[in-house]
Amino acid sequence: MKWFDYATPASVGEAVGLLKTHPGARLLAGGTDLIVQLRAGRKETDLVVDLKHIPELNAIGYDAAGGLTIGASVPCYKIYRDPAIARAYPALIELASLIGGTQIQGRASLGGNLCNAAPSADSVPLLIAMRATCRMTGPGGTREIAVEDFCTAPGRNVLQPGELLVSLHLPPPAPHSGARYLRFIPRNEMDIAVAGAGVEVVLDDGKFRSARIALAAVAPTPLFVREAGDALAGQPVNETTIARAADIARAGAKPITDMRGTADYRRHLCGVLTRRALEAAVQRAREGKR
Amino acid sequence: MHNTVRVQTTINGEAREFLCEPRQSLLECLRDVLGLTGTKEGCNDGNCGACTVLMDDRVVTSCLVLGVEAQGAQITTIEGIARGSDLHPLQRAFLQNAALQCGVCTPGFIVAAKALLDREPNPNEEQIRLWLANNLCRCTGYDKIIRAVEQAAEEARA
Amino acid sequence: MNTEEYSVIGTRPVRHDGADKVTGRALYGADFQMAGLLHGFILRSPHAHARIRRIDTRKAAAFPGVQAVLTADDFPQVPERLVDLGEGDTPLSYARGNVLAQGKVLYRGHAVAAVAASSIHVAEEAAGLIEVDYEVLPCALTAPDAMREGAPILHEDLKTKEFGEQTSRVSNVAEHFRHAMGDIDAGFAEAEVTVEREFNTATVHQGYIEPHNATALWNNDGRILVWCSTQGAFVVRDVTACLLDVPVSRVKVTPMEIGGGFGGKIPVYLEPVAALLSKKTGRPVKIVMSRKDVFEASGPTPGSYIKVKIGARKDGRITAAQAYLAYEAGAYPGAMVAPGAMCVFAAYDIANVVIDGFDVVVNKPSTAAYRAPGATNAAFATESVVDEIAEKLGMDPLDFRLKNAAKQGTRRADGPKYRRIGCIEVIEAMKKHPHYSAPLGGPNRGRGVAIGFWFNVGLPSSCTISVNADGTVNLVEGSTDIGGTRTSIAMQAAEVLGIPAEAVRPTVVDTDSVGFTAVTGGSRTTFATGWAAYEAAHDVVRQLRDRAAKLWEVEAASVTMDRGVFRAADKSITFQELAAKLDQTGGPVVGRGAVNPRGVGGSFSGNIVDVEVDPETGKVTILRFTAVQDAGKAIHPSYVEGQMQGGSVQSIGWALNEEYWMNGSGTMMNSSLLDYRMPTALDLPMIDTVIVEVPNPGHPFGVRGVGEANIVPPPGAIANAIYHAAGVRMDRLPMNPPAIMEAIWKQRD
Amino acid sequence: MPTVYIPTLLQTVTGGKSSVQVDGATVRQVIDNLEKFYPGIRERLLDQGKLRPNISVAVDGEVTPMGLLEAVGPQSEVHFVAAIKGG
Repeated sequence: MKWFDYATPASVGEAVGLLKTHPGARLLAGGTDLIVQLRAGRKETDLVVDLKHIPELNAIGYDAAGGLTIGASVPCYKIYRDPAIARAYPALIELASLIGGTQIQGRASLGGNLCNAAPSADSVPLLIAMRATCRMTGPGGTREIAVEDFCTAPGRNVLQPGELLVSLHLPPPAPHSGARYLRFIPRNEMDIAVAGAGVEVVLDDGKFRSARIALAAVAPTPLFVREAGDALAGQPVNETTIARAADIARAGAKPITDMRGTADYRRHLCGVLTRRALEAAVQRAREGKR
Repeated sequence: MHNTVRVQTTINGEAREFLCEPRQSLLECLRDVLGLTGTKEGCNDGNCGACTVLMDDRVVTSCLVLGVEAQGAQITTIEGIARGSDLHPLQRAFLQNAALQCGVCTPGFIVAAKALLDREPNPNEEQIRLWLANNLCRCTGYDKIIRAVEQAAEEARA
Repeated sequence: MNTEEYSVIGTRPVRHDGADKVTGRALYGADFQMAGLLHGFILRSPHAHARIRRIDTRKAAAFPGVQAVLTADDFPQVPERLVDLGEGDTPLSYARGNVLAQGKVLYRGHAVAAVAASSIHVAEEAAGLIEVDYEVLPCALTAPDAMREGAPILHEDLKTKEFGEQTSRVSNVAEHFRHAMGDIDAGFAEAEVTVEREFNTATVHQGYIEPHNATALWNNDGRILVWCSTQGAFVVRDVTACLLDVPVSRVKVTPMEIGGGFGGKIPVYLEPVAALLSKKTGRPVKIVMSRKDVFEASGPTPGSYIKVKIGARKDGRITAAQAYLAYEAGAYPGAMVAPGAMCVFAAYDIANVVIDGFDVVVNKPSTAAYRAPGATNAAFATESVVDEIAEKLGMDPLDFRLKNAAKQGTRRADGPKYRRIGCIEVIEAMKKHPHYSAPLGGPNRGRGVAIGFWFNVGLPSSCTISVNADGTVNLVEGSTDIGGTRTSIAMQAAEVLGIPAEAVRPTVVDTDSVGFTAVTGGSRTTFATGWAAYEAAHDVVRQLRDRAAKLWEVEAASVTMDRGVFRAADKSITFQELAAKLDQTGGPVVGRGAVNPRGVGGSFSGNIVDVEVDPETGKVTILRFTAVQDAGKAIHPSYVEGQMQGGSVQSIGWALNEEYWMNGSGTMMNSSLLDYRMPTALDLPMIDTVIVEVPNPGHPFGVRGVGEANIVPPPGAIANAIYHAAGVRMDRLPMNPPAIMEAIWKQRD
Repeated sequence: MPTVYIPTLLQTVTGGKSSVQVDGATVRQVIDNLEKFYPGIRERLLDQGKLRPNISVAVDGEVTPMGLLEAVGPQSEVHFVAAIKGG
């Protein structure tokens, strides 16, 4: 690995200042992507800025009215050990438990997973489905955008020079709602998604009030298939409507063939996973477990 | 001019101080700077678990931690698992169950399993397999490792 | 010795090196530290096939912290000859060329140059400054590709050999093997059911967790000292001496603890380079491969193309069998197709057989042994076809195998007749196992069976035993301990001496300190080094009988020993008591044993496996797995079980997910433990084991060796289980989810 | 007289015969006598007086570490097989 220096800013402002003086700086949260990329020479830097000493980036805040705020550097294990999140957002607990294995979860963060902007990022489809937003601060101040607008290409995102992701925000769970992320991997852990589907449904008296569906690993970015969810709005909850949404999701996928699977196979998986995730989310909504 | 960094940390309950380059991983610092070679390198990208250590309240692969991040942290390595001259119940169970062959993955498995038993004294087979899925063993097929962890848990509860 | 009356053999003592290995104290190769140590880094080819026009190392040499840079030109240019690489003789130029490329690179990852520097980071950065001018050539990546007319030729001087005859064909086919027996046409004419299928299997890696490593010091007295992780310290000594053109006595190799090998840590990659870097710098140099290097530049096991045709009568008797095997050797000849061709029908008694094997060089890393090398690929093909025939005949697959099973006196296609073997006993144990008749318990589930064979080997081993005054002994041996062999060797000495296993202290030593000992491989260590320990222990007993005779003033011939007690007439003395009287009876007692044994006994194994196939994703879940193997005699049953479980799980990985996923230009795209997908603990059930014991009459304790045969049957067993679960016959490895889904789609069309 | 089994690819030298009976008390003597009947066969088996690399000799079904020096009995079967090592 080539030489770099190391800084531990104590505030967002200090971090933004370092990014200004070191345009080539890289931000370190859990390091499970960054350290690997630096070691393999896929990224270079003169300065690693460790974000784990900035309180805002390392806090979890939840209240029933306002929803959930997760600092960008909060490691997965802190999410799945949090009883408030477990009650309100069980799908998020599952998500934090399936990124990497135990040791990776001791370091990896949802914010890092999002900023790394891999098409296969496991956390992003569910965050999109759950209407999460990103809070970013840079030289020009603070702004918020929807997670579905964050990634722009493999490894690329909307962050401007000098700007950093501070936190993710999830709205409070709607009544009669349920969410679920399912991915397909050949092993049972420690694997990159061949395809993934994150969904959230809100039910209303045997019908879908609304649904949101997003896919992993089948496009240059995590893919929000708005039309697949929209097709369910106002429709009865049954096999036919769910199958139709799954068809639309499959049609929206734009996968490639690589070592993890062929394009045909991935497209097929989008249909299977979307259907299964919708069924699981419906179940969850009906049981009131979200 | 590049400067090395002074890191103050606690390793296996003992205050330690060392100098390192920011690009050196905690794994490198443990092995090459501090001489704690019980922690092994198998892949250097977080996918085999041979370099597992405990860092504060979590279990991590030390190849994916920078040495400089250990500042102020409490680190436990395989060298800190035995209780003085007595083996930890996990270490005894690994020996009694022949849960190691080449032994190079063993330190990582024992450290990770200790973290599990500290949190969940009564894990079932599925929980043990899930928790240890970040640790690869190529010799044993895992069977005897799982049995060893089960036996150690039983002993600890007794 | 009465086999029913062992007191140590068959027990399960804690291994002697156990405490060191659970506390982190055991020192593996990469743990070696020394004052003044430099770190080496090897620059590797980014191309699968290219001519090296020029290498400019000047910038690297000038980089701050760099102590030395070297290329293949720095190796002494010695005349061509054969060198034993531990897996057979190879031309020296191939051995040297694989250590550092000469003139051409033959695979991506091929070593091109090396740097020694003050730190690994400096060495790596400097290596990046070495300028190599390549003329990139087209590459051949599979055996069928490389055998095509007009395929890119890897070695312009390579001509196909046919049993000692050098043909005039310049080709990528290094050697053609053929075994024929009986009348193949008549055999197929007699058959009432014939099945012929083609199979392709991917290159896979042994996947040991510890990367290759070596530290070398070219000492000021001219001796070369090496510390490394290897399956064979004497192989490292001999190859290093040969490549550096010094006598073997100038090289001393200390084998450190080794983190897995499975055949992959027999070849020598780093030691001669570290030694030359040390010569240039006057300091010790350590080189450790990265995981990517291990995948790209150590020796995986061959991918293959196999065609198998088997015919049988309606009564279930196989009448003829034919096989065509083309194995990918990688960059240099030696694809292990010879054993593949010898094993392909080895489990069966067949009168009419033709087997053709082809050793084909391709632009992939030079392959190495991997647990029963060559046999697993072949058994996948045979066991799939056998299962299909049994189904067509409406016979139970185990009954069909039993009816055709090889036994004592069966002549194999390569010629010799079997001595006492346990094929039938293994199949019978499978039939009897409750797993075989248990309900499957759900839809999309299937059960498969398969059997497999491996020869095992003998080869030389040496050992000494010295007696301590407290009644314990020190056992010195040269077999590096990869899976508990210190203990299985010590137990055989303990049995002879009539003392507990714990009273034997085994130590693995360097090449200066013990007689020649061949590799830990070929399932030979418990068999052959155990035999050397047996001889050394008997030597001790002989000497102690003399001492007792002296003590009692009787003839030595009148002294007997049984279970550690020496007796003559009414006198008796225990081993421990006598050990305390050595000084007064003539001084220390040291026994020696050195063997190059015959009497090798092959091992059969079999699996019963239940799988569930997700019909929507093609994913296979292993629900239950039973491994049966003939151990001859299990010295330490826990470690026998461990070999069976470990071999089974490696093979499950081979069957389901593992592969070198190469792009068209010969780059392995999944060269990490994330994307290579070896099984994790969560991917498996417990692995049930049944140890069958058909003693090997060739070994004093009946040992056959258990390290390898267990890897042979799983892919066939799993393929058969998948067929019974999902209705598709898989004809390639890995049988990963996309491949199974494709097969399901194809079948629906 | 011992029986020597001729490997398939060597049968071009023996005119297609797959086994031959020749005298000899050791493998070396057997090969020397074989050469008298089938000139050229020794060169296919030996290189500079040694068994060719990766060829082993089996007497009565058992690969022998003694190679050319192995004793051969009057009823023995002699085979030339590929040398096997292993992982």
